[in-house]
This record gives sequence, structure tokens and C-alpha cells, in this order.
Amino acid sequence: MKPKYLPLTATIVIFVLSYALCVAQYPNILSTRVIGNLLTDNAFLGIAAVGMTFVILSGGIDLSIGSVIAFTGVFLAVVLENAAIHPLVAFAVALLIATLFGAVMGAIIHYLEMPAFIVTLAGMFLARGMAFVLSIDSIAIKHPFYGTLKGLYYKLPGGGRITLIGGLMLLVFGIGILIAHRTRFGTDVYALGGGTATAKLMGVPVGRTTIMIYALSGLLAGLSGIVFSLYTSAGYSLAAVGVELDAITAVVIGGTLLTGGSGFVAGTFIGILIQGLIQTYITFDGSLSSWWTKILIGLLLFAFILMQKGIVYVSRSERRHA
Amino acid sequence: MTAILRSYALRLLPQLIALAAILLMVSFVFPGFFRLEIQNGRLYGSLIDIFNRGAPVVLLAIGMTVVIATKGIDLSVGAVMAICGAVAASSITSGHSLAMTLLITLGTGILCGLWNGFLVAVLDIQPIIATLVLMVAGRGIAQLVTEGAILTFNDPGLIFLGSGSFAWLPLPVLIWLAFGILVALIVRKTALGMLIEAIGVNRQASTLSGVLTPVLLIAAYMLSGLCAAIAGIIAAADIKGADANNAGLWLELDAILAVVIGGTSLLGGRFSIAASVLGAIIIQSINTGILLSGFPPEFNLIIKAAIIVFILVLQSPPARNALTFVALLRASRKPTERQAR
Amino acid sequence: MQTVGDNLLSATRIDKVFPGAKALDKVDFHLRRGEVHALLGENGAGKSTLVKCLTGAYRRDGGMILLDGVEVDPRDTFNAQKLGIGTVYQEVNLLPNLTVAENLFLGRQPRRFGFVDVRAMNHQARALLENYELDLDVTRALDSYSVAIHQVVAIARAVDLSGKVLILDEPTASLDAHEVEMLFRIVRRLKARGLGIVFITHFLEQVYEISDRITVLRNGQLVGTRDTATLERRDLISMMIGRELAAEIHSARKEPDVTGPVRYRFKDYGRKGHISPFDLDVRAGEVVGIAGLLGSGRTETAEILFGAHRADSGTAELGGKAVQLSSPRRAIVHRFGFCPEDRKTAGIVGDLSVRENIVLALQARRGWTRPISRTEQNRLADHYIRALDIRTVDREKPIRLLSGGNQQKAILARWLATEPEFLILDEPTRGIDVGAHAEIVRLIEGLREKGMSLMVISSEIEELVAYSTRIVVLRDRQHVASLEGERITADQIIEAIASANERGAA
Amino acid sequence: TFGSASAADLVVGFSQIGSESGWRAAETTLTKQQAEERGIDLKFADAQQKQENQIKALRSFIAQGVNAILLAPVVATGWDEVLQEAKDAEIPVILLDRTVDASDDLYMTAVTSDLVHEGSVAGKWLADTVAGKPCNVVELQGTTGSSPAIDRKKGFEQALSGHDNLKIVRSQTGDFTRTKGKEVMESFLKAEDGGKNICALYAHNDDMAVGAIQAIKEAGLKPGSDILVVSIDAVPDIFEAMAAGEANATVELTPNMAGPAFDALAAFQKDGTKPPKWIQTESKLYTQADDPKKVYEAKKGLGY
Ligand SMILES: Nc1ncnc2c1ncn2[C@@H]1O[C@H](COP(=O)(O)OP(=O)(O)OP(=O)(O)O)[C@@H](O)[C@H]1O
Ligand SMILES: Nc1ncnc2c1ncn2[C@@H]1O[C@H](COP(=O)(O)OP(=O)(O)OP(=O)(O)O)[C@@H](O)[C@H]1O
Ligand SMILES: [Mg+2]
Ligand SMILES: [Mg+2]
Repeated sequence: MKPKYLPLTATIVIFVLSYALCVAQYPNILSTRVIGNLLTDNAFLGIAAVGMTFVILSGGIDLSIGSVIAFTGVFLAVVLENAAIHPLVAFAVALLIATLFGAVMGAIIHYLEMPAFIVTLAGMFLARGMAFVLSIDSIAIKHPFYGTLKGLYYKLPGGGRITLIGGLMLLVFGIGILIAHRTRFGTDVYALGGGTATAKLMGVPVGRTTIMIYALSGLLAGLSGIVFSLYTSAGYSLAAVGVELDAITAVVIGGTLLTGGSGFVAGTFIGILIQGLIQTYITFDGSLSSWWTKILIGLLLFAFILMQKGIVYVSRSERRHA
Repeated sequence: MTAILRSYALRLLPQLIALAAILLMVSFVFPGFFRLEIQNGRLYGSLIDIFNRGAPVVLLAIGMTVVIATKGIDLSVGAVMAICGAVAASSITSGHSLAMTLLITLGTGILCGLWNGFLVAVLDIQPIIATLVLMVAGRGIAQLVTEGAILTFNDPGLIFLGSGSFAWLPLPVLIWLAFGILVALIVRKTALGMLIEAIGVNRQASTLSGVLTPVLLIAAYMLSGLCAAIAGIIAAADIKGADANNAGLWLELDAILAVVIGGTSLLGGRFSIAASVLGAIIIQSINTGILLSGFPPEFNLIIKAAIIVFILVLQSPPARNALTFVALLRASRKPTERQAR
Repeated sequence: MQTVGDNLLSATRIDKVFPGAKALDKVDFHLRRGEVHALLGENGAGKSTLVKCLTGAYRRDGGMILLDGVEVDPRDTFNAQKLGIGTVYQEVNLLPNLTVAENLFLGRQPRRFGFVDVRAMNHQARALLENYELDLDVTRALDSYSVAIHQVVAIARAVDLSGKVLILDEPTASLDAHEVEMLFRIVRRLKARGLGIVFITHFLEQVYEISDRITVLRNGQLVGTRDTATLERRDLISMMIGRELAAEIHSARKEPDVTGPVRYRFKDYGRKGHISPFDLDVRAGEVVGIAGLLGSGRTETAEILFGAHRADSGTAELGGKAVQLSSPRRAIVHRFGFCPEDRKTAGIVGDLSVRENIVLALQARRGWTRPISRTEQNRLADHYIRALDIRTVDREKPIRLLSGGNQQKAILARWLATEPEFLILDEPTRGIDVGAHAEIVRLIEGLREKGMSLMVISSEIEELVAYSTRIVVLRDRQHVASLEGERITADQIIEAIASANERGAA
Repeated sequence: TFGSASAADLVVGFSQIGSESGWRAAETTLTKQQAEERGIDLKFADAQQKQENQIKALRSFIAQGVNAILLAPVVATGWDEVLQEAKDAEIPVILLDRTVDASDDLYMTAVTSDLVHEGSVAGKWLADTVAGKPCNVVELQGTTGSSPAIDRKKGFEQALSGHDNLKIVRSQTGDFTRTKGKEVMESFLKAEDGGKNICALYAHNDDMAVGAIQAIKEAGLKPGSDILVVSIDAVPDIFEAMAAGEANATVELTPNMAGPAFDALAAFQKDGTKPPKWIQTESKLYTQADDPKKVYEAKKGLGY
């Protein structure tokens, strides 16, 4: 096997093993209901994490996605409450705003040569601030179209459901994989991660690519915001706090290097599932106090990273000996 | 000597200008801003508040600077603050002496740093993720110590560290001043600073040159842990209780921001403790300014974001190049003392 | 005088100013159709800068560029590529995380239905590399291959990109004779097709072998352009360095006395997957040259001796006592020094100043508590800047802004400052100009005479012959031959490599 | 007393918001205690302040097939779908300490206080206490956007309307924490002429009030007399301050929401009695006259 597939394989192996362990303890975890929930409940996180994967692959980071999700939700709620437009139109406008927001951050990062961490941190403050200004209340979205959308699902045997948003996440992952590995833009993203200066000398349009990457991340954060608003039928300015950290964690658990240039969109999907599994396991257990929950999440995170390191290390040295 | 001073002034110029601009702005929305008086044997006024309230972020920023110089990042400092506050409170309430309490607490902070350093330097885990582990678990540990409640204490000695004053200055201000100067001296009067910068710029080349990279990396995270411990003690002493749930919450972001405003690159390398301290003071000035301005709280984040973006844009390389270009034109042929970075 | 008409690429009065340095001062450069044009000059003369200005990697501060008689202004390398200018920059610029095929076709991957056709791309990549007698797994990441292969891939990419002009900035620095020959075959073919080729190198033999005309730069200024056929080697050198070069290295071998005691003894030393166990004795006052083909394990030998990789078999003895060389730090404590071959990633600490780069190893050995005073640092830096003729505005310039050759000298200075007893140099003369080359060879001899032990890895056999007292020949990660005394001649070495080759093949 | 056989086999899932304050820690502790007393197997899930985690927890409770669910919702909106799922699975849901925006047939009952009412109790006390004298009030809000912050502000303002002598001169968020409460109070004091313009402080929770009291003291003023202090929650520390004369009044929000909830559940299990849709807990006002020392001792051990 090619060395670049190692972390991904390691992640998949770890996921399957831990899933098996969880099932051994709580057989219910194998039900289609839990699997359906895993997709539905993590849909917004997964979609945002696809954007984050591209950003991280390019060697950057986007801390603004949680705030953009919240902003999108509040924006939709306020617009649908006050204006008589169809939600689809509102969706389009929201996606446009989110994409533009990302593009502007990308432009600042590129043209002003500022670190992505800080630019997107300011973006995080700004987007959350704008959400506050729109409304500090949580606003329910009562438009019938939302009901229609939520009624769309595919029923699995055993009571589980693949909901619209769960399916949307799968679709986004599929498209993300295609973009990453089958388009010139995708290769350019990896190229930026390999080194901006070098990429530039090799003729990669660095500015355009950077802007597109953050625009894509903004777009997906916006989409994630729409999904979140479908998920909760509401817009709330305090929603999705810290989602960026969850997304980063998923991306990294998925085997992508934060230094950029190496990793897979598909890995992020496994990362999301692993995080979802940790959560599910903790609720199934249900005996942990608030603080032990935190400690356990931290420890499990650590264990996953360690196992991944271990598998990669062991198989590397085995290959060398062979 | 004057040359060194001049190069210092040059290095800190952008931060000083930004600080002055913000203070000026605040004094527009709040005219009494610069008023200082002596009350209860200590200086009293908004300026002092900024220095006093800024203490935790300043302290965190000091450690964060060194960590970032090694091309790392420490997301766990907020959680470590909470742990150390909780440890301090539970130690003092369980009857340990003040000295013993401080020892235990600082030791805890250093231990947390050791853990982070071990993950980064020995297990070779990426710093963001390595420290994320403690960021998540750490708050849980802190809550475990306090059992989720605010652990209050009445030890006058410990409280003195947070709200006492000496020579008209609040103690936290004196602590961070002294600690900052101490760290800056240690780093600059020994070879530590250069070696750390070397690691941050090129770890492989440094290792091949015989630099003890793992040890220095671990030391950097330990320093960061120590800073977080001091900050945690001050934060707890300030409110006479350890609030494991909220102490240091999101403060890591402020500390990182302070370092960046201070002009240290997140890609590692050249760093300046003084500039980071100034960065932290700038952030606190913004916060205090917002509070004094009387705007509704919905606008807090937007104002903060706008000011930060403005400062950072001014400090961005293209803007700086434009400025240095003007300066160079003026200085014409004179060889420059030091390349402005 | 030529008219503009027969020029393919014409650059006139190109200016480039860096803070504190004028890198190019009204330089003219004309490239004709179907010629190989050597661009020569000392380290820091401005060759790479000129190339970067021509290809849009830097914005020039003045001057005009005509391509095919039309004024062009490449904004960036992307633009230059579109204009038909393919370039291999000095620091090999490829992306180690991408596959070989992606590196070759970045930005112009074949597509089907709008998506990259990976299979076609890999196929084309293999076909392309066949021209260079390279049979690689093109779907592997580039960083699983050696520097030399990077260089060939970079050349293949640039050649494929160049519709009109091909620029090669020191492409042969890490290639061996065989590969250079191959490159030249390709260059001649392109030349016949009417391309203009710019060729930068410090190997004068290659200049005379391949080029039609020569342009020389010195201190950012144009010295002149001549026909290669009519330019004497001596004259060329004095054009470059502005004075006569006292003596070039010629195999004027003195018979050194190396009967001293064995200082370092490595027995059965090796590491699985890196280098097979070998025995090696090094005496005081001895230069062990390491010869071998690309990828034969020369670098690996050096790294294992220095502890950059831990040996997993064998023992090391220092003056009869067993020592552990488990890390560079340990090796340095035993007064080893190691100048790595990949200066960009393993050598320079880019953002630090020349001064700090020079004192780094010494400071590391002393430990952080005993800082070298600033005055002492300045003294050391100034000393080596003068001694090795490092071209820099001042010692506080960040080293990444120095020209490639000058960076190499600064790294050398870093190790000389530690006054090592055993100095390992991996390709120390790579990218170093003729004048400095001679200096370094003299330096190696001088160090040896003072009793230092050295190990030098070089792809230039002539050079190895000039200073080695013993030559170890490697092949397939094994030490296969050792030549001493009389037997150290270029022919013998080549023969040893070749016969080892046969043995290996058998 | 309540160890009936049916309750013993009950598995109840409890989705808690998190552990952001001492009050919430006490609620968690009490809920666990109550469950234990009744022999209920409580499945506890801490959502770390995130609604999505609460929804996940609810779904996984449903997947596990628990007998009932307690939910302390982090926000009012966005529960319809998951509550519908619970209903489809015939699992009764009881809301704790906050209500939701969903149709009330989706849950069995809500055991909450009335946040707006709490604010107005505090406001009314202040209006009565100053009795017509002009009074500048500063307000420490909770976390911007959180429902207690919004409602307690609303209730307070309602109580003040019509009393033109009372004016809110400054209002900033203190994030429900002591540290921020102290910091914001410091800036209020500076901004209002060293505190001379301030006659009363209203804090959305006791923790902020405790922080602010320290700030007032450090500014050389006497909290409780120079500046009146009224807040909400009734955590033990505020009673200490009241005993010392440094705080004036607090409105109790009881952390024992689970007790009534379990009672309602038991009744429902036993003979299907439907509880009322809203079981309102008392918002009791405590002042310095209520023997704060004693209340402090009583509350100390409850895990605040
Ligand atoms: N980005 C930069 N900033 C400042 N000075 C620079 C920069 N790049 C190059 N220089 C300086 O410009 C001069 C010319 O450098 P250049 O790289 O063109 O030399 P060169 O002829 O290619 O040398 P070599 O043979 O060593 O590669 C050098 O003195 C170098 O220090
Ligand atoms: N375990 C390995 N897996 C993959 N590639 C390896 C491994 N070990 C070494 N290589 C590659 O093989 C190359 C050959 O080794 P080495 O560098 O020692 O040869 P060399 O004779 O010094 O060649 P060069 O002239 O390229 O430096 C290495 O540079 C490295 O890129
Ligand atoms: Mg060059
Ligand atoms: Mg080599």
C-alpha cells in the first residue's frame, strides 16, 4: 500500500474496531436507528468539516465556521419571519453572503499576507457579532416548506432514517472527494499545502486558489448553517459555538496533517463518525458526570491520535524491514 | 546601547502606535479615561484597570509567545488556568499554607506543560491537537477538583495576590511586570531565545546543529503551563474563589491574538515578549474601552473584530513594506541597523 | 552587433533592488533562437535574480523584456509558462507532497468530462520520464525519492512546459556524469528545435561542452557576452571574478602522510533499510572521500555516523573507547561536525541572520546557559564572512536572502566555528562558484594538514581525487570498495563503481 | 417513602445543558440524588452547552428505549422534531427549568420557574425599597442571547416601568461569571463618577453580583448601603454577602426541578394521571430579613 494511504487506513481500522467494541458492550449501537442518527446529527458538522478539510489541506485554518453557521441560521430566521420570500430564495442569499464572507477572508489572507488563524479569528468575532445584531433571541422558523423538507427521508429497516440532511452530508462528502482528487483546483489545494512559495513558482495561481478555498469553506459553512436551521427549525445567535474545533478535530483524526498538503476528504468522514461514536458511547453509558464527560472526550481523542500514530509507525517500519 | 534601544523602539513602534490610538479613541467616548487618583493606598482609574484586568492575558501571552516561537501553539492555557485556580483553592481550603499552596499550584501548571510538551516533542503530535486534548479534558479536571461549584476561600494571603496592592500598584500588575521582565531577561541574556527561534524556523536544521530540540520544546510548553498557573492563581484570588467552569474560558484565543498583534509570526521564529505584552494590553484596552463606551453588549464582538482587523491590516507585511519604504527613502543610503521584519 | 530580430528573448536594462542591495543594475541579456546560452558569475552575482525577473517570480524595478520581438511583462510564473518559458529554479521547486505525475502536470492535467483523468496523467508522466531513462512509480509522492530525482523531474517538467525558452538554474548540481550527459542530449534536441536555452552552472567543463554563448554577471552588473568558442577559460574566469584566479584545482596531488593512529573506528555499523553494516577506520589528518552513484547510500552513511539516524547494529570507537552516537547532539559532543546536502531543509535556519546561523552549532554545544557574547558572535561571524568570502550586505541579513552558494558557505562556517575534529561534508561544493570552489578545496586540505579528520561526499570525482587520502565506493547501500594511495585516480574510482555495478548486477 | 415497585425499574435519561455554573452543578447533583432516592436508573448526558449535543443525546435515549426523558433545554427553539420522535416512541419528556417553543402535546410537562417573573420580582423589590426616591440602576446582564438574560432583563424592565424615579443607566453583559461581573462593575463605577451616580445594582445572577460586590468594595464604597444589590438564583455565597450586609435581596431559583418531575412521572406511571403542562416552581424573594446565615448553612451542602 502507498504510504500516503496509511493514516486513512489506520483511521478506518480504528473506527471499525471501536465500533465493534461499543457494540459488544451495547448491542443497540448496531441498530439502524443509531446509524441513521449518526448521519443526521452530524450532518451540519460533516458539511462544515468538508470545507475545513480543504482549508487545512491548503495549510490554512478557518475558525469562523461556527459563527457563520450561527449567522446563517439567524439570518434565515429573521428573513423568513419578516419577508414573504420562499426559503429557497433565502437559502440562495444566505449561501451567497457566506461565500462572499469566506472569499473576503481569503483575499485578506492572500493580499495582506496575514495568517489565516488570525484573519478567520476576526471573522469568527465578526460573524457572531452580526448574528447578535440581527437578533439576540432565538427565533423559530415556522415556514411550511421547512416541514416539507424535514418530511423527506428514507426509512431503513429497523426504524432508522436517512434524512434529507444526512443524505446531503453524504452528497457533500462525495462532491468534496471528487473536487479534491479529480479537479485541477483540488491538486492546487494540495500544492498550496506543500508550500505556497513553491506552488507559486510552479505556476499555481495562489491568490485565486486561496480565495476559492476560503470561499468554498464559507459556502459549506453557509450550507451547514442551512442544515443546522433545518435540524433545529430555528435561528439562534449562540448556536454552534466551538464547531470549528470539532471540525478541526474531525479533520485531524481523519488523518489530515494540520501543516497542510496531506490528507483525505474521506478521512474527515471517518473522523466525524468517530466523534459521533464517542458521543453516542457516552450517552449510552450515561453514568458519567459533567466533568468526567469532558475528561473522557479528551482521553478518547488522545487515544485515537495515539493509535493512529502507532499504526502508521508500525507499518512504516515493517515496510522498511521487508 | 543606544542602537539596541533604537532597534527595540523600532520593533515596538507599531504596537505602541496602535495602543495610543485605541486609548485616544476610548478617551473620546469616555472623557474621564485618563484620570488617576489614589484611593485606599493604591492608584485608581481606568488605566490601572486595564493593566490589572489584563494580567491573565498578559501572563498567558508571555508563555504563548515562546511556544509560538517554536512553531507551536498552546490551546490548553485557559483550561490549565482553571485547573490551577481549582488546585489553589482546594489546597488552601484544605489547610495548606500559602507557600505550600503556591508551590503545588505552580507545580501543577508546570506538569500540565510537561504533558503538552511530551505530546509535541516526544510523541510528535501536532501542537494544536496535542494541546486540544488538555483543553477539552483540562476543564473537566478542574471541575472534578471543585465538583462544579465555585470553591471560595478566605485566606488573606492568597486573596492579596489578586486584589492587594503594593507601591500604589495592584499586585497582579506587579506580578506580570516582574514575571515578564524575568522571562525576557532569561530568554535574551542567555542563548535560549536564539535557540528557540532556531527551532521554530527550522527544527530539522537545529537538531542537526546539536540543539536539544525536544528538551527546549518541552521547556517552552512548561513555561506556558507556569504562566497559565500564575494567571489561574490571580484569576481565582481576584474573585476569592475558583470558578472551574469559567476561569480562562476562551482566553487562549485572546492570548494568541495578543502574540500576533505583538508581531510574532504564527509560523515560528523571531519573537518579542515585550511586544506580546503590549499586544495583550491592546486587547484589554479594547475590552475596557467597550465596557466604558456604554454601547449595548450586542455590539461588543463587532467593535472588537473591527478594531482588531484594523490593527492587523496596519501591521500586515504589505502595509508595513509601504511604511518602511517611505522610511528607507528618507534614510536614503544609510545602511539599516537591522532589517525590519 | 546583433539586431533585435534574431533574438528570441531580449531583456534590456533590467534593474532589481532589494533592501540594502542592488541585485541587478541595468543588465542586458539577449537569447537567440536555437542557442544554449550560459549565464555565469560568482555566488551572489545576480544570476538567479535575473532569471526570476525574466520569469515574473520577482517584479523587476526597471527594464524591458521582449519575447519574439513583442514586449511582454510576465506577472507571475504562471504567466511566464503560458508565454512558453519553462524554468527550473535553483532551489528545486517541486512539491514533495504531490505525486511525481502531479508535479509534472500541475496546472495542466489532462481532463475528461471536466475532471482530471488520473490514468492518462500517470501514463503521460511515465512516457515523459522515459526520455530521461527514469522508471519511477509516478503515483508515489515525490518525497519518497532522492534530491537527484527531484532535479530530473523538475527538468522534465520545465522542458515539457517550454515552448520557446528553457531556463535551467544550476540543474546539474546534484547530478552525476551519466545524468548530465542525458540532460545534455535533451538540451541539444531542444536546441535543434529552435528553442533558446539559458543554462546556469558553476561547472566550466559543462559550459564549454554545451553552450554557444556566455554572458557573465558580476555584482549585479553585466560584464559581457561572448561566443564560447572564442573565449579562453582563463579569460572567462577573470571576467567572472574580476581578477586572475591563482590556481584552479588540478589533480596536483601531494602525497599526504596518513600514518597516524586510527581515531575513529566503526565496526559493523549499519541500520536496516538505510545502509548495510560496514567497517570504517578514520585516522587523524585523513580525508575519506565517499564516491558512488546517486542513491547509493552516501548520504545515509554520513547521517548514520553523525547520529542523525540511530545505528541499529555495530559499534563506534573513539580513540579506542566505545561511544554511543545516538543523536547529533552526542556526536557533536564528541566533536563531530556535519554539513548536510539539503541545505534548504536541513542546513539553513532561514529567518535567522547570517551571524546567528554561523554561531548556532557552537552555541548549541555550549548549552543555553553560557551564551556567546554578542561581541564574540560578531567577531566569529565577521571572521568567517571574510575567510570564506560570504557575500552579504552585513552579518544581520536573514540567511534565506543570501544566494545559494553563499548560504552553503555560511553552513560550512557554522561547523568550522565549532572547531570539530571529525567533519563530515555532504556535497560541500554544490552550487559554489569556481573561485570559492578552489577556496573550499584548499580549506579542506588545510584542515586536514592541521590534523582534522574529514569525510567528504561529492559527485565530482575530480574533486574527490584532489583532496581524498582514501576513497570509499558505495553501491546499493553497501560499502563495496576502498581505494588508497596510488589507486586514487578518477579512472580507478569510475572503474570501482562500474565493477561494483557489475557485481551488483550479477 | 417513594420506593414503589414500578419506579425501581425506571430508566430515565437526563439531558443537561452543561456545567457552566454552580447553580447548574447543584441541579445536576439534586437530580441524581432524587433519582437515587427513588431507585431510578438515571442516564446522564452533559451537552457542553450545545443544543446539537442535546438533540443527539435525546436521539440516543430514544434508541436505547428509556422510560422517560428529562430535558433541560439550552434554548427554547428547535425541539419539535426530536420531541416528535420521542412521542412516536411513546417516551414521555419532562422539561426542566426552561420551556421550549414547541406545541405542548409534544412533552408531558415542564417544571420551570418563570424567568420573566423572577426579573420582575427583583424589580418590584427595588421599586418598593427605594420608594419613589430617584435611583440610577446599573444592570449586569447574563450571556448575550441566552434566554435567562433576555427574560430577566424583560421582567425587570416591566417591573420598573411606571416608576420614573428608577432609571437603568448602564447595562452590559457579565457572562454570568464572577470575573466578568467584577470587571464590568469596575467599569460602571469609573463611568458613573466613581459610583456616586449609582444607587442600585441588578445582576442577572448571584455570581456576577458577588463579583460586583468586590469591585464596589475595592472602589471604597459600601455595597448594600451605598449601592443596593439585588440579584437572582439564591446560591449560598450571596447569603453570606447578605449576612454581611453587602447584598440586599435575591430571588430564588430552586435547583430541585427533578423532584416534582419525578413525582409527576411516578403518578403518570401509576395510574396515567396527566400532570398540568406547567409546574411552576416558586420564585421566592430573600432579603437580609430572612436570616441569611441560616439559609447559607442549609444550602451549603447542595453542590452549588
Ligand atoms: N529576496 C531577497 N532579498 C534581499 N536580497 C536578496 C534577495 N534575493 C537575493 N538577494 C541578494 O541578491 C544578490 C544576488 O543573488 P542571486 O541569488 O541572484 O545570486 P546568484 O548569482 O544566483 O548566486 P549563486 O550562484 O550563489 O546562486 C545576493 O547578494 C543576494 O544576497
Ligand atoms: N527508507 C526509505 N524509503 C524511501 N526512500 C528512501 C529510504 N531511505 C532512503 N531513501 C531515499 O534514497 C536516497 C538514497 O540515499 P542517499 O541519499 O544516502 O544516497 P546518495 O548516494 O547520498 O544520493 P544523493 O546523491 O541523491 O544524495 C535517499 O536520498 C532517500 O531519498
Ligand atoms: Mg543562484
Ligand atoms: Mg547524498
